[in-house]
Amino acid sequence: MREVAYSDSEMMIAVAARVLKGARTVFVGVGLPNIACNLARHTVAPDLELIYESGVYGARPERLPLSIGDPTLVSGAVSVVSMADLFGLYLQRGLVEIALLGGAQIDRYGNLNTTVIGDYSKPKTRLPGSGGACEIAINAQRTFMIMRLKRRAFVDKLDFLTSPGHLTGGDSRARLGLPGGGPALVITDKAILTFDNPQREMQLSDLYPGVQAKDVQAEVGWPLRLAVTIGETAAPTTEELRLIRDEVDPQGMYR
Amino acid sequence: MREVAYSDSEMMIAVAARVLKGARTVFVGVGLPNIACNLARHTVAPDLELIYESGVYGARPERLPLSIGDPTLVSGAVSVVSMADLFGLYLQRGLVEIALLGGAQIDRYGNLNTTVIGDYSKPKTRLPGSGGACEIAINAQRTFMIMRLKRRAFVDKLDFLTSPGHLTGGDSRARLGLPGGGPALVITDKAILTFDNPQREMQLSDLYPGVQAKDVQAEVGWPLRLAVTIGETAAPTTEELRLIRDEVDPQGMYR
Amino acid sequence: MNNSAKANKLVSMQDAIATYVSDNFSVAIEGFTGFICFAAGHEIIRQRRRNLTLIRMTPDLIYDQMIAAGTASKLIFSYMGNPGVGSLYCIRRAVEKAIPCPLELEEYSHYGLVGRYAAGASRLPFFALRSYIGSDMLAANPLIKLIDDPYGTGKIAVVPPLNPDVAILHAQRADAKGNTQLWGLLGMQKEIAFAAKHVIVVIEELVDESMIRADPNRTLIPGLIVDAVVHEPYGAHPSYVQGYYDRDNESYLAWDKLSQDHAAVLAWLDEWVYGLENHAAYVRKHGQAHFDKLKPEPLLAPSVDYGRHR
Amino acid sequence: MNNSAKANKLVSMQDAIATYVSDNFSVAIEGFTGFICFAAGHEIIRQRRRNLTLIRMTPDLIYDQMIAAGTASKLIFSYMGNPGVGSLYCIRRAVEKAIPCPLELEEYSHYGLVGRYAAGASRLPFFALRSYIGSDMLAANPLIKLIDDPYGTGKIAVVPPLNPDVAILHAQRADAKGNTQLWGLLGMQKEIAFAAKHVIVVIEELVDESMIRADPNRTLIPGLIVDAVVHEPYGAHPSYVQGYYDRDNESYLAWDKLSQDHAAVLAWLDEWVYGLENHAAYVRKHGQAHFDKLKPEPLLAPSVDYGRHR
Repeated sequence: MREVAYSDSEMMIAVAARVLKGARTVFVGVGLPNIACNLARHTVAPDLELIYESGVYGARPERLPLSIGDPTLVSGAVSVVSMADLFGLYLQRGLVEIALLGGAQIDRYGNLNTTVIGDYSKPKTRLPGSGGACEIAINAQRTFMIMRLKRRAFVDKLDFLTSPGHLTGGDSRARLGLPGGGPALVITDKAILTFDNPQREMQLSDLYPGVQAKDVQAEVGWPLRLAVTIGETAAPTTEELRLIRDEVDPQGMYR
Repeated sequence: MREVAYSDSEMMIAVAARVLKGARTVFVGVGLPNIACNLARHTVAPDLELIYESGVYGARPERLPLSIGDPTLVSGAVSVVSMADLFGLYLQRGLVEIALLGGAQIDRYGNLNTTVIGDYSKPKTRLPGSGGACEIAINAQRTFMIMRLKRRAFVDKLDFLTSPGHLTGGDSRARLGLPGGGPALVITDKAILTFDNPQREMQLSDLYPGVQAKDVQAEVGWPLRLAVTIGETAAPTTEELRLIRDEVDPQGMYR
Repeated sequence: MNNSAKANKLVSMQDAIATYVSDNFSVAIEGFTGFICFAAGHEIIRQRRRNLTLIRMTPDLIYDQMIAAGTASKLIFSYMGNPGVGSLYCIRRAVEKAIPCPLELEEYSHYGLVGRYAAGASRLPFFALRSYIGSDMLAANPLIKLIDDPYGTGKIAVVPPLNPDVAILHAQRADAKGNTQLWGLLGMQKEIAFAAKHVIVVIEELVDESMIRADPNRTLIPGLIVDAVVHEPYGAHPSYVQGYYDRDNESYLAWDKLSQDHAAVLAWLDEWVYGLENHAAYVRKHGQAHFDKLKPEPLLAPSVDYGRHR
Repeated sequence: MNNSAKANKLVSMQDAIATYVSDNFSVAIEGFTGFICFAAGHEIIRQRRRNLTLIRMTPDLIYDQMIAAGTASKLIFSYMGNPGVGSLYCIRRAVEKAIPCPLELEEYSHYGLVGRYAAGASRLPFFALRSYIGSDMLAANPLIKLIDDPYGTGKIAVVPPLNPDVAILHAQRADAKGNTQLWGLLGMQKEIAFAAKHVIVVIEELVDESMIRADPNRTLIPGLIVDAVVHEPYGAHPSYVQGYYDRDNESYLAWDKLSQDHAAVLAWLDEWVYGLENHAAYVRKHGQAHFDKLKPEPLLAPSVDYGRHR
């Protein structure tokens, strides 16, 4: 049914943009999430303002930023503040509606590891660490994860829990008093996963065109729960593809 | 011995300026202290920078400020910051060498009352309250008080302790962990009082020309301790008077 | 913050107060010595609000007037004086003699009240500061507490967060979305704006969004947290707005005399508040020449180059 | 802060490092993604300092280079990546394989490390933040603690103050006293400057004090806390300075490849650090044309009027 050829990345960008529908603020990193947010501003969320942990509120970058501290995010922004104020007054205050996060490992409750593979004190691979992710995961009203499905990433047990998701499931997050709502979605290259069940456990919710549930399960390191009804995500529209290719990522850096 | 006539206020201004010798930073209110600081910049403390609780560092006012929040303190200042930063980064950080304070009542240990006369819950007179005085008294490296000698002001017991001086004397201030050094001087209209004894109790240290110790005692509500040797403060010099009258307070607002 | 996404939040002062300030609310009209929105205070008096909790570090003349008018039952503050002049007699009458009604006081030092705003602004359970130890203020206000430093350096004072129902802030300029720029004394305006449940911004000049985006470091309050924008020139008179008009010191000195008599205050309110429809009428009654005298000579900051990084 | 009163603090980078950076010191070269003073880092390598504790939220290429050169035994950080590119291979070699020497890590989240700076900057015993609860970071770093809110809302995380021996900060402009103005990403520069025992400011442009006083709201760091001012144009290359030059992304991408091999790194250090006398030689070796390409088109902020209030 693919009328126009598109890449996995384009599908992820289109999906990530759609789920921002009506959002007012999004906390965003560089790369694919940044493109998705800009696409959303052109489509489903015209009032969306981008917030970066570097201190930028309401960026209007004239190019795709090279990093979250790129000076193009400053020029033309609504407000640029110290990081203390960004984390305190925007994030911790609860003004971030949606935060986009990723990680090297994720578990069934949406907890993330960006710190180490192996033992913390003698790591096999030293990863970048938290950056702002730990407090973003705790304070944002909702978090959406964007991660490609890989068995080494969707693991039964994290090597290190950097950023809290639904912790051990159920109301364990609320019991610890974490102010934000926690993980709501995982946008992958094959399917959309949600946490809409009392256990707050990741479940297969929507499959992309041409993908089977077993293709997803094959890349997940635990028996993946299925939603009551599993939908099919629509392929990128020609308008979405045009916007991605002509407007938000004309150089194709993230395709 | 008065060669040139001068007022009590001019004497207080001259004395307050002299004791700022070599100082780098002073935390200052309006009125007489402000004039003294500006005189000191012309004489004994050319590098002196004025700090105001309103958020101003390094003011160069073009007129005598009407209040500590006067816009003339902003125009031409080195830095103007939020009050959170002024109190946190300058005062609490310990960057204020000398703070000038006053009050409705002072006791023998340099504790100050600016809150109420009478009972706190049913005050006879409701005074302005602390403003920044409580934290200034706690954090400044040294505090100098500027107050006219009056029996109702120099009291045996405060109606309310707003701003801590040497508390109950001796090492009581250090034992509570207050970071600043506390009261060092009281500059009055008749004499200079200090706290240079192990009890940190106010003592008569220097008499102004023509003043006797008994004139001072008459305005103090407890038996005033005397320093081992009592000096005589020199009258304002002709140069000090010229600067006060022509440069720092040409309109004579505080004479 | 239900209005945060509205592109045009411009309303009249009358509408802003009618919508966002109700009886029994906690209200902070802030700005240290300058940027004090008298126009908002007068409209609250005019709309006869009652039982307000008024919050301001330095109550200044505006709260003296509002308390004399009977709008408030409680005052949260840190310094109660007519700055550079003397006493606030209306507030003292309320405290000392319950005229026109009793007034409960809740009192802090400046840094303590700034800290309450800062904790409220960042959803923290408390703000720690080196103050109060050794002072009777600890006993006078049980909301101020001492805790042990978990790293073993001893006791430290803390104050709880403060989140007023509404904050009203005056500034030089904003766009119609409420993105607000302010220069001069930054005071506590940022903290109280983020702490409040609703924010009304009152401005001297309405500018295009592009003007705001041309100097993002100058934006103190984002439209995201602003509910209403009121374009009210001279709205901070007789206090001042940096670069726009100076303090009308005659008014401050006159109030010092007039406010010593409650009847005189009521007559003043009749003439200058109840007797006028709105702030524009107040400006007309003073006459433009009155404000022209308060205008400082220009002193322009040099520009800075943000660069088109593309 | 013994130098605070000196009217002229201008010194060469060589003298600044020789005077204020000693073996075993804790050193923070800060600036988030931009304003990273590579010139100072290179001079520290050139002067062969050893056993430093390096502090930076994002170690970036400069600490990768300094750690490969063997200057450091400990790193305090919150995100260890080549921003927008990938890994920092030299630091990973030190952590995973002790090449060229072992490196102790002390790790925070961004807000946690900002909070350590903020507590250090304001002489507070701790900084409270809503982070860490539920994370393994609490167990990995015993300096992060949980305390009970004295107002009864539950647990909150705290971090202790951090006061480095020296902070090195790059900015657009300062006067000879060290009064420093900076625009663009304000990051954590204010907090680390007030937290440090000594401060070296490195600037693109030296300006007269009158230029600073013409826009006091833009002054982030007062000369009061600055010990040395180094006028070093392009001193933040290959990172960027808002409005002055863009990031030299080719250098970031090239480092990603080159740094995967320790011998190649040593050769690079020989050519670009040890082999050059100072940063001026580094600029000459690149050639002016290289920097001209990085210059953005101008985008000037509108002026504001402070007014001559007299």
